Amino acid sequence: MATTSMTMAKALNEGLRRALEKDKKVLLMGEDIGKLGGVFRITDGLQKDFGEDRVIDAPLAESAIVGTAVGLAIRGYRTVCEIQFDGFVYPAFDQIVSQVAKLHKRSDGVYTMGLVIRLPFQGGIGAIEHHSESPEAYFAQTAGLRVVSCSTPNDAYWMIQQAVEHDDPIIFCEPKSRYWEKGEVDLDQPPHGLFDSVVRRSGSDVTVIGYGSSVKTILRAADTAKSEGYSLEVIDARTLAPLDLGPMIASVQKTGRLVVVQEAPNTASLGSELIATLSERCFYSMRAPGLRVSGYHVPYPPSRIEDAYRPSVDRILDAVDRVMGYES
Amino acid sequence: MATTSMTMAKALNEGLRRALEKDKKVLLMGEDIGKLGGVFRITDGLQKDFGEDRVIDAPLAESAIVGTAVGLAIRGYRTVCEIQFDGFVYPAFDQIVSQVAKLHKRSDGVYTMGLVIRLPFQGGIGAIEHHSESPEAYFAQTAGLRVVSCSTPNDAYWMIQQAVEHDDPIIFCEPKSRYWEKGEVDLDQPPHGLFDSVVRRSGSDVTVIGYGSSVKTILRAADTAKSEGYSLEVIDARTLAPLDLGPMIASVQKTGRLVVVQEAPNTASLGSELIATLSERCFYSMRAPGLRVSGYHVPYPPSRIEDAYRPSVDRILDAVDRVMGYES
Amino acid sequence: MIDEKLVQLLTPEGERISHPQYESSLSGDEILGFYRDMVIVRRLCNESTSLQRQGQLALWAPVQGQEGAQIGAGRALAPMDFTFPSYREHGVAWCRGVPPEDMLRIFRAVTTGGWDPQKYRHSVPTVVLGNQALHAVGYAMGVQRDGAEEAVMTFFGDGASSQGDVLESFVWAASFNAPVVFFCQNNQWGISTPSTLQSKVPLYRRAPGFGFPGIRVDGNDVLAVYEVTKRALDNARTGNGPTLIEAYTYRMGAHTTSDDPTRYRVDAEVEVWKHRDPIERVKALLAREYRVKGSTFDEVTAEADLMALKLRDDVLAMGPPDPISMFENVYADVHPLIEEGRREMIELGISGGAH
Amino acid sequence: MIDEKLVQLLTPEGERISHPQYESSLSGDEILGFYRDMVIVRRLCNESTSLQRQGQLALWAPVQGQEGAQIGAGRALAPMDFTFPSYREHGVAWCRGVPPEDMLRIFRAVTTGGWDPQKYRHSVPTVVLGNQALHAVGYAMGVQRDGAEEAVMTFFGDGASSQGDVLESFVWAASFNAPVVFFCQNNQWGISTPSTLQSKVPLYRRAPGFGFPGIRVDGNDVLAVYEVTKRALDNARTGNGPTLIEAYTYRMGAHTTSDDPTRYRVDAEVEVWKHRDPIERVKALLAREYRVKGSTFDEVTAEADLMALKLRDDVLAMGPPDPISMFENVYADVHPLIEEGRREMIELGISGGAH
Ligand SMILES: Cc1ncc(C[n+]2csc(CCOP(=O)(O)OP(=O)(O)O)c2C)c(N)n1
Ligand SMILES: Cc1ncc(C[n+]2csc(CCOP(=O)(O)OP(=O)(O)O)c2C)c(N)n1
Ligand SMILES: [Mg+2]
Ligand SMILES: [Mg+2]
Repeated sequence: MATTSMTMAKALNEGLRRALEKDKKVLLMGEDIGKLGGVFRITDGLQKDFGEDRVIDAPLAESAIVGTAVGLAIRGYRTVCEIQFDGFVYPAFDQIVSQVAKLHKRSDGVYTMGLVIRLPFQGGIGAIEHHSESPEAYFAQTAGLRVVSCSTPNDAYWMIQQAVEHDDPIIFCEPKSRYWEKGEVDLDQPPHGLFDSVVRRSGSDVTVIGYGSSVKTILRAADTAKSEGYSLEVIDARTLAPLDLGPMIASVQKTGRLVVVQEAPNTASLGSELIATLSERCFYSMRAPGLRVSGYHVPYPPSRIEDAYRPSVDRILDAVDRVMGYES
Repeated sequence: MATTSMTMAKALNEGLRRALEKDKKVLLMGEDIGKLGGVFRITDGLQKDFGEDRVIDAPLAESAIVGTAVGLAIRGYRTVCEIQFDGFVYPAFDQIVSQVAKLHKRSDGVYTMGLVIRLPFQGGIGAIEHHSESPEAYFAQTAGLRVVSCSTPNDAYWMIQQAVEHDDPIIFCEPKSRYWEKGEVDLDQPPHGLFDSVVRRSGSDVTVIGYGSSVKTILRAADTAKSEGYSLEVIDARTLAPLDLGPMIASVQKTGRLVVVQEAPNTASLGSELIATLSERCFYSMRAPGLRVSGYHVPYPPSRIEDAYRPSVDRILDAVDRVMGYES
Repeated sequence: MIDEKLVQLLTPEGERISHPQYESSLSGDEILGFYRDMVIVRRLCNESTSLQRQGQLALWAPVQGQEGAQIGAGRALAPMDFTFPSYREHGVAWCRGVPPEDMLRIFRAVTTGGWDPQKYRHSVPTVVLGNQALHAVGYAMGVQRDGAEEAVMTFFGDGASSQGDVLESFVWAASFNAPVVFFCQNNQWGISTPSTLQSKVPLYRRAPGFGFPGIRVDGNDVLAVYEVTKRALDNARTGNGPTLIEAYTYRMGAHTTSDDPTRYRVDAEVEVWKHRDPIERVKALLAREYRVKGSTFDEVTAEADLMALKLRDDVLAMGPPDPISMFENVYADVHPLIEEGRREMIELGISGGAH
Repeated sequence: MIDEKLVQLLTPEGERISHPQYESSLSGDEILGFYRDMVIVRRLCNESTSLQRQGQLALWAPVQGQEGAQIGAGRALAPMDFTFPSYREHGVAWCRGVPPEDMLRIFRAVTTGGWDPQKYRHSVPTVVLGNQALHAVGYAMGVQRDGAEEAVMTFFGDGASSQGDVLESFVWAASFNAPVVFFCQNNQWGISTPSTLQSKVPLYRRAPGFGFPGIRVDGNDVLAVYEVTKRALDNARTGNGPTLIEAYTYRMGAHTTSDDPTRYRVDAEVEVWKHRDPIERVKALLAREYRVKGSTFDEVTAEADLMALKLRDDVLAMGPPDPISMFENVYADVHPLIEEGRREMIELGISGGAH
């Protein structure tokens, strides 16, 4: 296994490069993705190497980015749309919900909606408003879509390629606060399937599930918890829709305790979904109610106080304490 | 208590009429709401009586309907926007999520976003695609919004007036399949606050929560269940965001069993939210996992088979059987 | 009301008039073919309306009055061109070869689509106003990348012209010089909303502001529509970019069978437009200029009646699908929630699970 | 590149030129006032850029090069008019009386707004491209209903002009003849995207297709911008409907302090535009035509420096808000999830809960 160390941003860039190399029908489209390489430089150098016809600088209109990607899909192309920031995906919401999610069905399977919508999501980079949102549940709810999120450079490298190759439309959520963190990338083979959840750390007391930027925070919490005598099992959901319940059920059946961590607010979130579903599947094992550690029910705050909004090690440990506090 | 019998459509019409009479700053805006009275005739006769300046026929663009209502709110008007069908609210999603939900906060409380977005929602009327959706969870998730749903003419008459008077933006979900059903309306005083859940029928075995069109289906299920020896407590959620947990917690603590009924698919739905939250609040009382009876995870089907998609009495009873089947 | 710039080659009375830029290239046989198309499409529309009245369709969206616009546009297409309709383009669908019974599936509420869009090179209906305009531009960008000499055409109404998606599609088509033709049927109404609320100036004038030509054609003059569309498609195919065609026409029927137009428009208006009927004027031309006989017209009518009979049979034979079909083609790949739903439906006995 | 229809009253060299429709109505004192405004706004911009470099601001969006457009537009407003900006309208905010330190709050990341929009009749910043254009039209519809003689103006960029919301706002403004002025600063760039990708033809030409006038003005000529805007606002106030003004200008700095323009544009282009600096040409005019002395210019500079000093102090004094403030003003009325969040934050010791 030959691995190379690179940042998540670079891993995505390399993954996209391979996708472009492998299949001539793959296109990238988005605002400022050409010469600038995107505001996060994820597409750096790709227009230079693959041309303006394959790495397309878009006029500034998200509905059009997604809507034309639909037309390109009908023509047999696979477009990876970059939405510049999470908060700018909403102008495209109609095209995503009414068309991207439904055209495979409406055409009786004739159209393949093999497109990827890349969303740099979650907060933590000190940005201004609309640049730190967690809209994943809007998409997870929507039948016809799939939603995934990477948390490591290796996953980023492989998942973006797997997503491009997949025939269903995929909302690809990238934890922008982790773009610049390095990790080992195996250039030879993917660590997991695109729709697999992964146990990042085994433990016996509490199952803690998260995704995207939260995974690292949870792992840190697990370190601290260990020193306090609690053993956390950490699961990186990776696929948010569909959920890969297998490893989660196995874990909760073992630990009997569940905490879900997410930056999105609680209401009707992935966290709600995981707790509702796992409470059902693991009813007799649950020694405490599943708890969520989430963003608060407020618009994402100004970034000077975002740390108080985002799930922290402390808040995760507090939830762990609470589930451990239930009599069983 | 002087009551009059009328349909929900008429009750909404009368409620809007009273809102227009009471406050000159109240406006209605939407597609075809003038001479036509809206495709469901909810605004029938109102343009004639209040003029084109107050009952505004809109060009066909939902983002503009909501976006201009925001501007009108800043100017001190209270606009009731009619979205013609649930499936046509998505072009306005950006304005709703990025502006309607956030401008009160962004302006430090200076702007009051007292607007109402009326959504005829849920299915059951034999319509073509995009006319039968249940998008309520998208809005319930969004901090800054409130979401309510009426299930009777009396509620419709009062809730629409309460919503118009309220200073926060409200997504007002109307179960279109119940528009033509009659009920008694008390023209003198409101039965409940806008943000109250209501126990529609008391029972002791299972708490069944629903809203909108599902309430009547649940009540019918409760009748059948009774003959089978099960006593269902039926709660009409009415307010979907925020949830009014009080009556629900009391009920689940009593029954120990919970079923939530909704037309939306399961994933990250109001049903997920209710089960996650009530499982937490009533952990020691739960004798079975909370179950959801929902639409399936597919685009709303062609209406000839919609009955197989929407929660039916049978499916509700099946869930009741299942929660009753747990050992406790 | 009618712009002087309206391209017209045939008066409402069926007399030819000349136009500085366009002249009809059609033979008598071709014009007779268009006549036949229009008669059949109108018959299809009438039959569907009665099927709806008899409870056999959930809904119908009449096309009556717009046959000239749709046949003129539809017949101007080359086989390899691709079209993106809204929900009222029965005439265009007819030209593309979509079987009439397939057009009615959506209205019988047994599907959300109805035909194989790749086979007929005519996309599935789009109900959300304007969404399809962006699909057309995207598809056209694909055509460019393939180096193909094909054109793309998309249809939308005067009402839909106010939607952001349609307007963004103008921006994109201009930016990428996409081989696309925007065919706007200004039928004066969007349900109850008059087209004058969507724009105070003729809609075709929007195009130059985005950087491509707009043209208004008498939508009830099938000869003119054909020529104008043909040239626009040629321009698209040869790298000369997009065109907006505004076909000025009239929705003679209700918006759909659920609509009640008496609430918002006067009979007199409909009467005026009856005199501009797209079928009558071609018939007059054929009779006078090409000496087409009554018996030939009768044959066309008979053919249309036959089509209607078959259509009726086909529709009545369309039973509701097995409910379990709702789980098909939601995803291209396996999906646990689909499996779960399928299982539940079989367990509940709602479906035998044959699918 | 520059359209011949560009309204200009002052050459880049500061020489007056005449225009058939517009002439400057400004006195020397007023022009000096504009000069002062521009110098102060540029100073504000430079100070903010250094504050950002020193880690005192999270971000800054420079306005350098666009002072002529913004001061010309801002000073044309009447006190009761209402304005809806995007995120770069520091010059307009200045004219509306927004205190400089309030403009910087959002960039210090201590708020998502920054000032009282009703007090200054200048709305809070809008970051989502184009959303504000619809707010402006809605507000203008309110003005109409109040029978008030007020105008509304909204600001957006060449990039935002491609967004559906901006284009729908044109439809609506025309439909309702709303008293609104669309002020588009075409600064040639939307981050790295050249304005030529948004439109192959000058942006002002979009307006006539929607049914109202569009006009292009030299955005670096504060005299011309003032006159053009004043007339457009007058038209709005007197029931003559909307106008689209395209102020042709240039973003001399980076898009924001996070941007690296060397990746996508050449220095030579910036150099060309330095010769069209909006401040220099007014200074030349004042010196030559009004004999304004060097000492007067120095006074203005000194005033700007003073403002900058105070601004720096004010910014440094802006501490992070108490985290619990995130629960304020989310809803106008009590909300259980807000109470719950507040409680949790206090229990966790993240906030003392003083708020
Ligand atoms: C986004 C959206 N909003 C509302 C509707 C409801 N609706 C269906 S047809 C229609 C009128 C459309 O008018 P026009 O575009 O002129 O087309 P026509 O029906 O006249 O062919 C409306 C408002 C819709 N389908 N989509
Ligand atoms: C809907 C949306 N998409 C993307 C962005 C990200 N973004 C911020 S500014 C900008 C460029 C805008 O260019 P322009 O409208 O010309 O304004 P300028 O920055 O030049 O003043 C982009 C793409 C955004 N703010 N909103
Ligand atoms: Mg129409
Ligand atoms: Mg710009």
